[in-house]
Amino acid sequence: MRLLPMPMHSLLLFVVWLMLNNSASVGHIVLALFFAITIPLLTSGMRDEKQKIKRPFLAVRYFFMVLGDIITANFEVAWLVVGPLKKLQPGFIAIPIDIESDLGITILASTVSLTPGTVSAEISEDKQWLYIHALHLTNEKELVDTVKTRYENPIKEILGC
Amino acid sequence: MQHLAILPIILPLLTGALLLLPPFSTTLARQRAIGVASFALQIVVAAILLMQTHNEGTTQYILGNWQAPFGIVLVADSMSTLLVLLCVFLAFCAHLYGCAGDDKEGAYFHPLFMFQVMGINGAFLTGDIFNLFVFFEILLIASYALLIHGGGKQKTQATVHYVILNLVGSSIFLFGLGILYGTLGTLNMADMAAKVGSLEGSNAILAKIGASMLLVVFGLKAALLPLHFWLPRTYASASAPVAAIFAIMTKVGIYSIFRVHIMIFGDDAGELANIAQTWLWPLSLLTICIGTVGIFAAPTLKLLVANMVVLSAGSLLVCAALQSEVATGAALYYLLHSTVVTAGLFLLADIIAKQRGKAEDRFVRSKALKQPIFLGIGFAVGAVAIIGMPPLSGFVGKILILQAAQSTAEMIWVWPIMLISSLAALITLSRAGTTLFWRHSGGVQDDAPEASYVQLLAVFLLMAASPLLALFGGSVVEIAQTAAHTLHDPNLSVLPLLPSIQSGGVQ
Amino acid sequence: MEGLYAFCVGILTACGIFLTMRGRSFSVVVGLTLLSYAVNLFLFASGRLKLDAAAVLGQSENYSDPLPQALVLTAIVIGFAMTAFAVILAMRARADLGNDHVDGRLPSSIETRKSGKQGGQR
Amino acid sequence: MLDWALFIVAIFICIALFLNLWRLMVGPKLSDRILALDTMYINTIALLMLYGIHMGTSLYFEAALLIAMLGFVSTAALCKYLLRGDIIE
Amino acid sequence: MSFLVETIISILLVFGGIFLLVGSIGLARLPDIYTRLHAPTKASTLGISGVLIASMIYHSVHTGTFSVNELLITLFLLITAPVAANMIAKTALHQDTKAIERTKGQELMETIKERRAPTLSEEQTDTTQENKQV
Amino acid sequence: MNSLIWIPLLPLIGTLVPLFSARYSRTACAFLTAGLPALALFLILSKAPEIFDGQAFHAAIPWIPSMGLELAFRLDGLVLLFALLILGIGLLVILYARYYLSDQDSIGKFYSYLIFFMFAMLGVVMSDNLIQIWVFWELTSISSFLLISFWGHKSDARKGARMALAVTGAGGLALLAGLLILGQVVGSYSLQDVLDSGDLVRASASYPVIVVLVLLGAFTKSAQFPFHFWLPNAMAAPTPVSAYLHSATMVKAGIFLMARFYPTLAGTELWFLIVSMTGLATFLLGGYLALFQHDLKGLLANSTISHLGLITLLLGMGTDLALVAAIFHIINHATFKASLFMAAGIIDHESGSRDMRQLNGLWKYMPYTATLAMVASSAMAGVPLLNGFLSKEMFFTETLHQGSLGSLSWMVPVMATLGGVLSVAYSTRFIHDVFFNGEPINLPKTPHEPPRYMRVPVEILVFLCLVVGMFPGFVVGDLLYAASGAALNDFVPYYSLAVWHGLNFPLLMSFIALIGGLFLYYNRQHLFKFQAQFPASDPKLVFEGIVQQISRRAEQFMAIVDNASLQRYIYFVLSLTIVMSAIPLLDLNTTAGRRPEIPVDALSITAAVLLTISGLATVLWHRKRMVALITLSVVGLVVTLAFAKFSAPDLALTQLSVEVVTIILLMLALFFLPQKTPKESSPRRIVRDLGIAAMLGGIVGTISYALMTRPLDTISDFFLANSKTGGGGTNVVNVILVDFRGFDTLGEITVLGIAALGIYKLIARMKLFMPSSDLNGRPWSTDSHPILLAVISQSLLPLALLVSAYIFLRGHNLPGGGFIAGLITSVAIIQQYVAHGVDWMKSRMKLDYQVMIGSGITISALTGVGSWFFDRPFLTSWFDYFYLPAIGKFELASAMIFDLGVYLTVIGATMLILANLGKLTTSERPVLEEHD
Ligand code: NA
Ligand code: NA
Repeated sequence: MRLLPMPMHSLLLFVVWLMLNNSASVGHIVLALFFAITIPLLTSGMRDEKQKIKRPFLAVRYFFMVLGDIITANFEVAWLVVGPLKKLQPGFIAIPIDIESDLGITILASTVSLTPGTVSAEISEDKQWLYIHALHLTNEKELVDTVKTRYENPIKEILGC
Repeated sequence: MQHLAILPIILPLLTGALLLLPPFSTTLARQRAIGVASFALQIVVAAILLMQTHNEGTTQYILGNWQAPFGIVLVADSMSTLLVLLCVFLAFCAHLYGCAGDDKEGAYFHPLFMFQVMGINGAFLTGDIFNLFVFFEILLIASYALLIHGGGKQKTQATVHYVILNLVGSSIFLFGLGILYGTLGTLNMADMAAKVGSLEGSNAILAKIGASMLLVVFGLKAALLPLHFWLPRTYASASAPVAAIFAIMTKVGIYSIFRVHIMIFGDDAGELANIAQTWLWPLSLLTICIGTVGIFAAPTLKLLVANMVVLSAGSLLVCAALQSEVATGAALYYLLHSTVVTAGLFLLADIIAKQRGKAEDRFVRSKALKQPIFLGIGFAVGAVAIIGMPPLSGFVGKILILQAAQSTAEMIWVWPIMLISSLAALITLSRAGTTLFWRHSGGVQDDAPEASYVQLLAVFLLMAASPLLALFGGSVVEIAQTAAHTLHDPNLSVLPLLPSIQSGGVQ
Repeated sequence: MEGLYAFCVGILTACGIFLTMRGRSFSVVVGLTLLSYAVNLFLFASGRLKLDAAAVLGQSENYSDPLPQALVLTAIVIGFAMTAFAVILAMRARADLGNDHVDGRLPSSIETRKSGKQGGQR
Repeated sequence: MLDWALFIVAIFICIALFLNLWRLMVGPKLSDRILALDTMYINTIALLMLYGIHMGTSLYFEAALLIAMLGFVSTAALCKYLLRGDIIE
Repeated sequence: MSFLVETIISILLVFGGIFLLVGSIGLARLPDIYTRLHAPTKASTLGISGVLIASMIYHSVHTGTFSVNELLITLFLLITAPVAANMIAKTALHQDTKAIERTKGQELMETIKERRAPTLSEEQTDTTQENKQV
Repeated sequence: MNSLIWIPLLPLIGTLVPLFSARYSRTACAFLTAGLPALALFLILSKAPEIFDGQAFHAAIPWIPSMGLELAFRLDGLVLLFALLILGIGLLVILYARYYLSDQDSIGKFYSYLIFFMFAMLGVVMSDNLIQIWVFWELTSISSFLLISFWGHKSDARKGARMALAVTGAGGLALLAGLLILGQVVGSYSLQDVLDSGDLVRASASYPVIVVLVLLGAFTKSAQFPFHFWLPNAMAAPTPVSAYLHSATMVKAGIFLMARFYPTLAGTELWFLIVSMTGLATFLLGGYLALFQHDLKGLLANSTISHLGLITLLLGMGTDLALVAAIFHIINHATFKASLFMAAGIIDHESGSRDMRQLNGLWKYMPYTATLAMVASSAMAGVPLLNGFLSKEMFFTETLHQGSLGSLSWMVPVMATLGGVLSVAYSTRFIHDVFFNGEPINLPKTPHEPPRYMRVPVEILVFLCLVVGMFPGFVVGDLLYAASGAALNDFVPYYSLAVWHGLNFPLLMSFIALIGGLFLYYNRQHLFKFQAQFPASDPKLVFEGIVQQISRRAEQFMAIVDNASLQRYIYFVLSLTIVMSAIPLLDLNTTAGRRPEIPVDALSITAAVLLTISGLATVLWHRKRMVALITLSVVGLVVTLAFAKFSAPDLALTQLSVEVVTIILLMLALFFLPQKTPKESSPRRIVRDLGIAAMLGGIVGTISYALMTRPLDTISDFFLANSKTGGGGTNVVNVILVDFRGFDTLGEITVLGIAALGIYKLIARMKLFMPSSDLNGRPWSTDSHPILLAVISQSLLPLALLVSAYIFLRGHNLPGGGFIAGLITSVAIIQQYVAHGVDWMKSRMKLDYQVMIGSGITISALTGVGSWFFDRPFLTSWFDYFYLPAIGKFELASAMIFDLGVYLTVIGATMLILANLGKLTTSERPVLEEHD
């Protein structure tokens, strides 16, 4: 067994420990290291696929992009919610997806849920389709394109597939 | 030796925990051996503890080295140590019986038995009222688990009632505890006793409600009418070793009434003196009556014995209602006697039921028993003892209780009810015995199991206790009365346990 | 505030008690859970209510009574153990007895039982 | 100013909680109620943080963190129950 | 505490509060479960983030040490909210909960429920919604 | 040891002899059995001379002093008389039984019971202590029960024995009460003290109660009217038993008791009325009933009742001479009645029947036995020159000398004579109807003389009848004098034991009795016809019927009060709680106390509304189970908030984690329970329950308010002051949990562990109904593990573990601790189960939860034990601060290890429950049929 079966996790745990304790003292760094090593060792057996993040920097950029989208999305949603409901045009739509890994699909679905007026409702059994519900569906084609280009492509790059 | 007082709790706890761990958990033989050895050791410990307490007086075990009233203390006085000895002896016999094969009927029999004993011993020994609650819960949860041991519809059904009723009881217990803490500001029972006398006005009223709620809870455990209805079916459906150890469970409730309503809310409780008596008087007598009706109504031996448990609980509660030192002494003796005898009878009922084919322990004609002589003698001893006929322990207990009712008013109520219930027991048990042993169609049930020597030994030990209790009645009664004296005298039961009061005189 | 708090405790107690007295095991377990909430709040309040007074040394100027809190903690845990047992017992009873009535028989069958000769503790 | 902000936000959250309760009571479907409960968890977290600021203490952080974690678990379990009946299958 | 910090905290708080309120208004007001899902998933998540960041700043300033642990809650909620929404949507679909009538692509709902691929996807994207009553 | 003790002790030891000697020949067994009683008899006889001189022996061993019970024995004249009867006739019965019992009967058991009875009876008469008398009294009841039911396979024997036991047992209980009151009045349970305090007792207010209770004991035992009915039914016993118990000894115990307490209790109007009237009634009734019996033993049994009545009548008269007469008749009755029973037994044994309608003309077949029986019957009839005549003469004399009934006193001698007539009549019947009166009818066997030694006991007794009848002064003079003296506890008045007192009134009465009796016998057909008009009833069956009736009534009553319904049980519990707490609460004048209240704010109102509405909604919708679960969650959430608000962060954390696990458990249960709750409570029941709930809620709320608004001093300042310095932690609640009250926590995790074991047991045997569709009949979704949930859950697990480690480590100083950490870990693992399923987890998680529980508890407990090695009490904590370069100061505490135990137990318990529950359903899931 390798010392760090899940290096990304270990890093995450290390950071999270320091955040939890609001401290970067030597003592807590030691503890953080301890947990960053032991917990992945304990839980590595509980993972199915060892999906690797190929391009971490792209991931960070993606993160901040989504964050920005979330904020704009919310203003849109807020407007729709508070405004007259008669004008609302909700709808279901199927989006074909190319990502194959579960992690990729999950990230995509989550992003879709957090961003403008869409919620991921379901993923088809063959993992080829993402079904989403849009709060205000005006242009289906545009929505499909946005999802595919703005979100799916970067994710594919990040995960390297 | 200084840690003796906690051993009756820690020994079963550690044994129980170890029995869950390999290598002890892997084979039944190991579990049995460790269980028997542990209980034997506990008997030795309890006996030494009793002797030590009897010679040197009440001792306190200060857990975590935090003095009362702040930390939890165990109080080893004559009463608690006597009951601990009773409990471990009973457990030894019941467990021994279980080792003959009942332990195979389901998982975790041995550790659960240990935890059960730990809970009971803890309830007897603790000097802290919240800790009493904790031990109540330990003994209850263990009893729930043991009650379903062996499986079957009847057990499941009885367990549902038993569990839910006790959960309601636990809630009431906590309400009562909250009130008492909210008025007295302490949890140590001796400290409560010292403080309760100074309560007055609205605080006294609130504390009274708290004490009343505790009375309901203890009454529920002790099988006080109208809280007792769960008992007969529950006990009758339990597997034999479990029913035997359950014989002491009602006594925990009764003991708690003595500890709380006689020691804390006793004669010296000021406005709150003797508050339980108003309720205990009528209810305890009615408990005897309903027990008497119950033994007439019982169609099986197990139910009959279970109703005898109710009846004896009523007799014990009468002693609590009498609220005198003599009565408490009588109660203690009667408690020892009735516990071992009913436990023995539960075991016997099981053996009898197994040998009578489909008739089981119902009072109908059946095949003859396979071991009529041993079982017959055992039954006769148990019946004579529980009826209260001489020369076995029952008569001593009965006379002690009768003598404890001293005023005419007390005698007018207690004597006829006690005596008539004895007569009822005589009639029903003689019918039961003659039917079970003699009313048979000849021939034995061939495939019926013969009781093993281990089972017979367990029954023998329990049954032999009764004549011994009578024979050495002088010493036993003396210990019981010492215990009662200690409990009723605050200078012995309360003040020595509170160092602050002793030295400073906060009183 | 105390009045409001007491009112809530009372309401929870009443709700819990009412459900505990129902005939089906699930309702009873829910009732017991509600009742245990009420009990815990009650026991907690026996140390009196205080704001901004967590019993953590150095975190505030005055401290609430820590003892009832410790008691309630123990009570919560024990209550959890008991509820868990009761829940699984309810399942077991359903499996063994074929229904989820706490008496193991449906109320309709009580009528038949009453008219039958065999009563009492069978 | 902070006190005013705290007061206003507290009122907002109270209203929000009432709205959640309304949805929870009205339903009409179980999924509506689960969603209402889930939202309630989030509002509760906000309430705790608000209270922490008001009292000047960070003692409520763990409670908020746990509500976030456990609220999710409970929502997931409730949905799983409706989907599959057996949540641990 | 400086006025500036207090102002920032207050703005963040009010910002968060408004979004929390909006989320709950949406929950109460929107016409069906599918539309309702949007409000809490997004608005409440953002709202809570605002409050948490306010808290973070407040405690950092208040105690003088950098307090970042509130970020963890934010992070956690960001990760879990979509999953919760997904689960609730699945549930609603599974239980055949009706969407409001003017919802586009209602014919897809059965497909979604059974997690099939949308066999009529080509037609659907092209044709208008009038001739699609299943 | 005083040789007195040996007299009862020898038979007690002797009880075991037959059990061990039964394996040898029957004769050897009989002789070995007789050995110890014979030795006891010898011991007694050796003391006879001193007793005849008026001496009395006492011996005592303490037993239960505080109860007033000691093993105290006395030997005076009265005791001597009874002891001789018991041991003497006992030895004869042993010899007789050797021949009587058949080979199928276990002679060892029989002898053992018999000697045990002998011991008990000796104990009764020798007791020098009131309670001890009762102890042995009851032993005679027990041993006689065993003897009567010796042939327990016969229904008659069982029923007869039970009835005898019930009647004498009831009397015994009355006797106990009487003796205890007597002892309390006298202030001592010593018999001698009681005998010396006659005036005190008679003057006390309790006297009537004592007399009635003691006499109830005596009358039941001695088969006095109206308790006489058990004796004829005890004839189901083997005849040696009847000869011994039912003629000579046990039935005399009641007589003995009256004689024994004569100095204390007799001599009042009350005594006279009760005792003599009962005696008279019994005397006549027994004689009358004896006449109609066809069973030989039945005749003798009723005659015994009659003679016991005679003795009772004498004891009731209250004159000293009557007492002497009574004692004399005791001796005489014992000898002739025992011999008659033995003769009846011989007849039964050798002819196979006891029915006098079959038995005729036996004189021809067994002349020698017939002669013996005829002599004994003549003694019973009171024929001169036989012992019966003498005591009956004394009886008649005494009836003439009493005047307590005032102008009706003449009736007593008349009645007495009538009784004499009856006894002559039935004695004549015994002689004529058995030995003459034609030929035997359909006897199972051809009668013949019994074995030689079977006759010997009869011969001895009949010989005694003769010699006493002819030379009374010489044979029994001393004994009678000594016994009378002891019974009177005073000087014995003058009496004469001459055979011939000249022509006097008593002689005339005897003459009338003889003639009248013969006349009555020869005209018995008229009487038989008269008696036949009454419906015959068997007391045994009547008694049995009554007991069964009581049983049935008891069953009906129990069915009414106890309908096996939990709802009623809970109703009782709650009602009692309400009654007991509402009554004091009414006295509470002001609910609000002096403590200032916290002002209400908007958030609290919101929380309260949330809680109230959700709580009520849970109740309202409890039949929609899933909805109730969601509203219940809201309640839990608000409770969490309340704990947080009122400064209890630890509680908030615990409540929250527990609540989630509880909800998950409830959901698991929901799957297997029926999905809907039917509406089945009647409106009346609902109103009742609402009432109970409202009242209890009101009471609890009121009390809570009253408590919160009153100031309180608690012991908690100590904890706040010592938490840091003594417990090494700043989170006082946690320090209380792991240190000040760590013992509670140890108990608490034990509860959790046990619960898990119990639940495992519940699950282990569970067979579950698995619904194939949900509430609305909709089949379950096919997506068992949604991708999003699965992926996210996997990533969350390490984070959750880290959080639990965080919560665990900070617990001692800040909110947190092992328990909460354990629950978080458990929830994280549960989340994995929810997301991935049991099968997936099984291969990945290889934790033995049982071992976790065991080791958790062990670790916590051993942490406590560890302090022993430092000579400190259990659970004494240890902590210290350490310094490491770069890291700085840190604390290590034993409480951490304790908490680790808690942590492990919590995980072990929670997971043992959930993981096993999950396994239940993995195998197969039913699929809903298409057409559904
Ligand atoms: Na004849
Ligand atoms: Na310490």
